Amino acid sequence: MNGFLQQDLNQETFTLNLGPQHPATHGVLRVKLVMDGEYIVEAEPVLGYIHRMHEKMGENRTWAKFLPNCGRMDYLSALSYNHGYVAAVERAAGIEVPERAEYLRVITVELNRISSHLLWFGAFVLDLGGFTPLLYAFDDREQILDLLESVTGSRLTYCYFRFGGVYNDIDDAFITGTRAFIKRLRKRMPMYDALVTKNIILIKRLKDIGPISKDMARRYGATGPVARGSGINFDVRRHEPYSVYPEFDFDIPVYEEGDSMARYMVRMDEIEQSMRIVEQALDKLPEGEIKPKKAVKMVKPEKGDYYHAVEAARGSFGVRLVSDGTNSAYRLKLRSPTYSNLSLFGEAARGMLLPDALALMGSLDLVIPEIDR
Amino acid sequence: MLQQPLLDHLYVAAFFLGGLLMAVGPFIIAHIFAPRGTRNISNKTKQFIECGVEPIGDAWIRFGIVYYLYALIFLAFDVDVLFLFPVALAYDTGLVMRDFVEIVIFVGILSLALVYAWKKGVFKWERKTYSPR
Amino acid sequence: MGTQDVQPPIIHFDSLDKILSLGRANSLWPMTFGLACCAIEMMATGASRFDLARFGAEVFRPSPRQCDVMIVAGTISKKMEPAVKTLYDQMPEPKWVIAMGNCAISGGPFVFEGQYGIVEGADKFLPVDIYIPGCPPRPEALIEGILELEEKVTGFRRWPRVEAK
Amino acid sequence: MLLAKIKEALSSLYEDIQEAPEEPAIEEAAAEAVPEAEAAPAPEAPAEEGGAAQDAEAETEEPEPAPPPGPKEMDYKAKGFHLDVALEPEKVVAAAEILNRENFFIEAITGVDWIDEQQLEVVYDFNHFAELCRVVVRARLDRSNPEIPTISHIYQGANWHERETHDFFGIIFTGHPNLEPLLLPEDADFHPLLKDFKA
Repeated sequence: MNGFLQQDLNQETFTLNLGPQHPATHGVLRVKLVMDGEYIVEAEPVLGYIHRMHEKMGENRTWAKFLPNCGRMDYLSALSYNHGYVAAVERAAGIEVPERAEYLRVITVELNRISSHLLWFGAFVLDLGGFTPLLYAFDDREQILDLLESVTGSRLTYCYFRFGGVYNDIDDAFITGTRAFIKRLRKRMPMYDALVTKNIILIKRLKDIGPISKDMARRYGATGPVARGSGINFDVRRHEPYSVYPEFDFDIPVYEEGDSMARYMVRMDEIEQSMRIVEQALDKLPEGEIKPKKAVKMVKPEKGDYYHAVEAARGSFGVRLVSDGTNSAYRLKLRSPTYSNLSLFGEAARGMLLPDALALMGSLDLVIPEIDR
Repeated sequence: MLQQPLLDHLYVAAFFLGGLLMAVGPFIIAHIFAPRGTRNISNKTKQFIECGVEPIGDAWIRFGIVYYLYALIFLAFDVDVLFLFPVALAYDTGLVMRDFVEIVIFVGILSLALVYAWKKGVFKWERKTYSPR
Repeated sequence: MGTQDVQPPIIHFDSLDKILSLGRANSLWPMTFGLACCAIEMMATGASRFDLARFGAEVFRPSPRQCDVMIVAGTISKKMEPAVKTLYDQMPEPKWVIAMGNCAISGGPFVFEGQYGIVEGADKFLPVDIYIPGCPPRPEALIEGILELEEKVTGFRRWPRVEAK
Repeated sequence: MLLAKIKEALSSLYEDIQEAPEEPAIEEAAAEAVPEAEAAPAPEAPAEEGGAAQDAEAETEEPEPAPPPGPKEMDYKAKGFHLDVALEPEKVVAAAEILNRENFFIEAITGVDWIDEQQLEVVYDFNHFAELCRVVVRARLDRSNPEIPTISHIYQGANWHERETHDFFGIIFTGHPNLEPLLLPEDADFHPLLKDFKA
C-alpha cells in the first residue's frame, strides 16, 4: 500500500485480497482492497497471474506461426484479435485482400462479438446473483459456436484468418443457419429485456453505480463499451474505417450516464447492431476468391513500424509491429483494451461498497489473459 | 393428571435432542468416515482461505458499531420468538382471551424496542466516518 | 514437500468404502478455478447444453474447503504457482486433480526455448489424476474426464463408454 | 483541422534547438480524408500559441543524415499513424501536456530494444476520440542507463503502461509513484524482452 499508513485512520482498516481464485474476477485477477468495514478505501489490481509471454513469442516466431496466439489472448472475441494482427501484417507487407474474404471476416467477427456479449451478459448477471440468465445466454451462444465451428473448425480459440484472406469458405448451410439464428435471437432479446433489464433488482444494483466520467475515461485511455457508456462516441469501425465496414450502415449506441447501467445497455444494444451488420453482409456477399492466388508463404514487410487498430468486443485492440525486414517481428506490441479499462478501477472504486465494486468490475467486462498477455 | 405436563416435557426434550443430533451429527459422521489429514505441498492447510494468497494483516480489528447494533436487534427478536414456543404449547388450555391479551402485550413491548432502534437510525446503513476524510 | 501422511478413517472396512466411493464419485464438487480459455469451456460444460449436472458435478464451489476436485483449467504461470499450491493444500481429503487442456498437461502452446513465465504442466507440483488433452478440450472431453475420474474412484464404469466407430 | 494544429503545437518543442538555421522544409499538410466531424462537439481550439510557425531546423544528434527534426507527417494508409514526433527524453512530458490539452488519450507505451545501436526506444501512441489523428511520440535512450521522466501525472492510464515497459525493458521512469513489477512476479529482477535476455 503505497504510502498508506495504518495510523492515518483512527478507524482501523483491514486488507482484503479479492484474489486470483475468485468467482467474480472471471480469471486470475487479484485486487488488493484496503477496506473500512464494507467500504473500499483503496483498490489496487495486481496483474500477472496469467502472463503468457505473447509479445516474447511474437519475436521468436515467424509472422505466420504467431497466428494461433491471436486466438488465445482474448478468447471471447478471438476473431477480432485475428483480424487486428492479420490486418497489421497486411498493412506492413502491403498484401491485398479479396472482397469476399473481407466480407467473411466481417461476418465472423460480428458473430463472435455477439457470442462475447452473450457470455458477458450471462456472467455479469451471475456476478449480481442471478444464475438463470447464464443458462439462457449460453444456450444462444452455443448456436453461434456451432455456426463458427462449421466454418473455422474450433469453438473458442479461432485461427481462421490468413494473410491476404481467410482459411475456409462458407457454404449455404452456414448462411441459412445464421439467418435462422438471427431470427431466433431477435425473438429472445425482448425476453432478456423484459426479464433482466427491466428487473427492479438489476436496476437498483446498477443505476448510478461506478460512475466513470468522460474525462476519467480519456485520462485512462478507456475505449469500447466502457467509453461509450460515458458518452464518448468512439468506435474504431466508424472512427478509423477498416476492412469493408464503411459499406454497412449501423449506429453506435452511446449512453451519457456513465454508470454500470449505461455500460450494460451499450452492450445489449450492440448485439442488435452486430446482427444488422451480419444481415447486410450476408445480403451483399460478393462471389470470388477468398485467398490470394499464390499462397502468401514468406511475408517480409520492409523495415519500420506499423500500427493497426480494430474494434474488439471490449474496445480498440491495436497491434504495433516493428519489422526489420526478416520473416519474424523485431518487436510486436499488443495494445489490449481491457488493460486500460481496468486501470481506472483503482480510482473509480474508491469509497464504494464492496458489492458495488464487483458490479463495476463486471460492467468493465474483463478477460484476464488479454490484460496480462 | 401428572402425566400430561410430564408428557409435554418429554416431547420438548425429544425435539431438543433431535435438533442437537441434527446439528452435531454431520460433524461426527464426517470425523468418523473421512480420512484424517490431507496431502499438502506447502503446508498451507491451516491457513485462512483468502483466494489462494497469504492474508495480509489481521482481521481482529475494531470495526463499525453498525454491525453490533444489527446483531443486537436480531437477538431481541430471537429471544422473543423463543418465548412464544412454550406459549403456543399452553395456548388454549386456560382462558383464551387472557392468553391472547398477554401475547399482544408481550409482543407490543418488544416491538417498542424495534421502533426505538429505528428512530436511532440503526437501519440506515450509511458509513460511520470517524476518519477526517 | 510437506506431504503429511493421510491416515485412513476411524471406521474403515471394504464394503463401507465401496458405498462411500460410489457416493463420492457421483457427487464430485469441482472448484471454480478457471485460469484461461479452458475455463470458458468448463463454464460451457456446466451450462445448459452439455450440462455437467447429469453427472453430479455441476456445483462449482468457490472455497477450496468444500470441493473434491480441482480442475486445473488453463496455464499455470510462475506467479500463480504458490496460489495453486495453497489451494491444493486447503482442500480436504479425499481430493483429486484434473489437468484440463494442454497448458495444464505440459505448458501447451506457450512452451518455447527461453520462456520465463509459465510452469510446464500441473504435474510438476500436483499429483494429477486425469489428463484431458485439447486446446481447449471440448465439453464432451471434460465430461469424459469426469467419467474417467469416477471410474478411478469407484473402480468400475457406470456410464457406457463411447466407441469410436 | 486537428492534425495541422497539433503538428504546429508540437513543432514548438523543437524551437529551442538553435543551431545553423536552414530554410524550413515546406510540407503542405497532405489532404487526408478526415471523416466528417462527429456528433460529439469537437474540442474548441485553445488560444493559438504565439511563436512563429516556421521551424528553426537544426542538426540533432541522430547519426544518419538528420531529416529536419520536427513532427513528420506519415501516410496513414501505409503506416497507421498520422504524426511521428521524435523527441529528446526530457521533452516527452511537454509533448504529453500539449496533447493532453488537445484532449488526446494515450493508447499504449511500447519499448523497443535496438541492441545493435545500443539504444532503447520508448514509443508513445496518442489518439483522439473525436477526430482520427494518431500521434506517435518516440524517444531514444541510452541502453546502459535508460531514464525517462514519467507522464503518469498527466495521463494516469500511462501508470500501468510505464510499469509494464519497466518490467520488460528495465527503463526507469523517474517520478513514477510505484515502479514495481506489474506483470512479472514481485521479486522479478530480469527484463525478458531485452534482446540479450537469457531465460
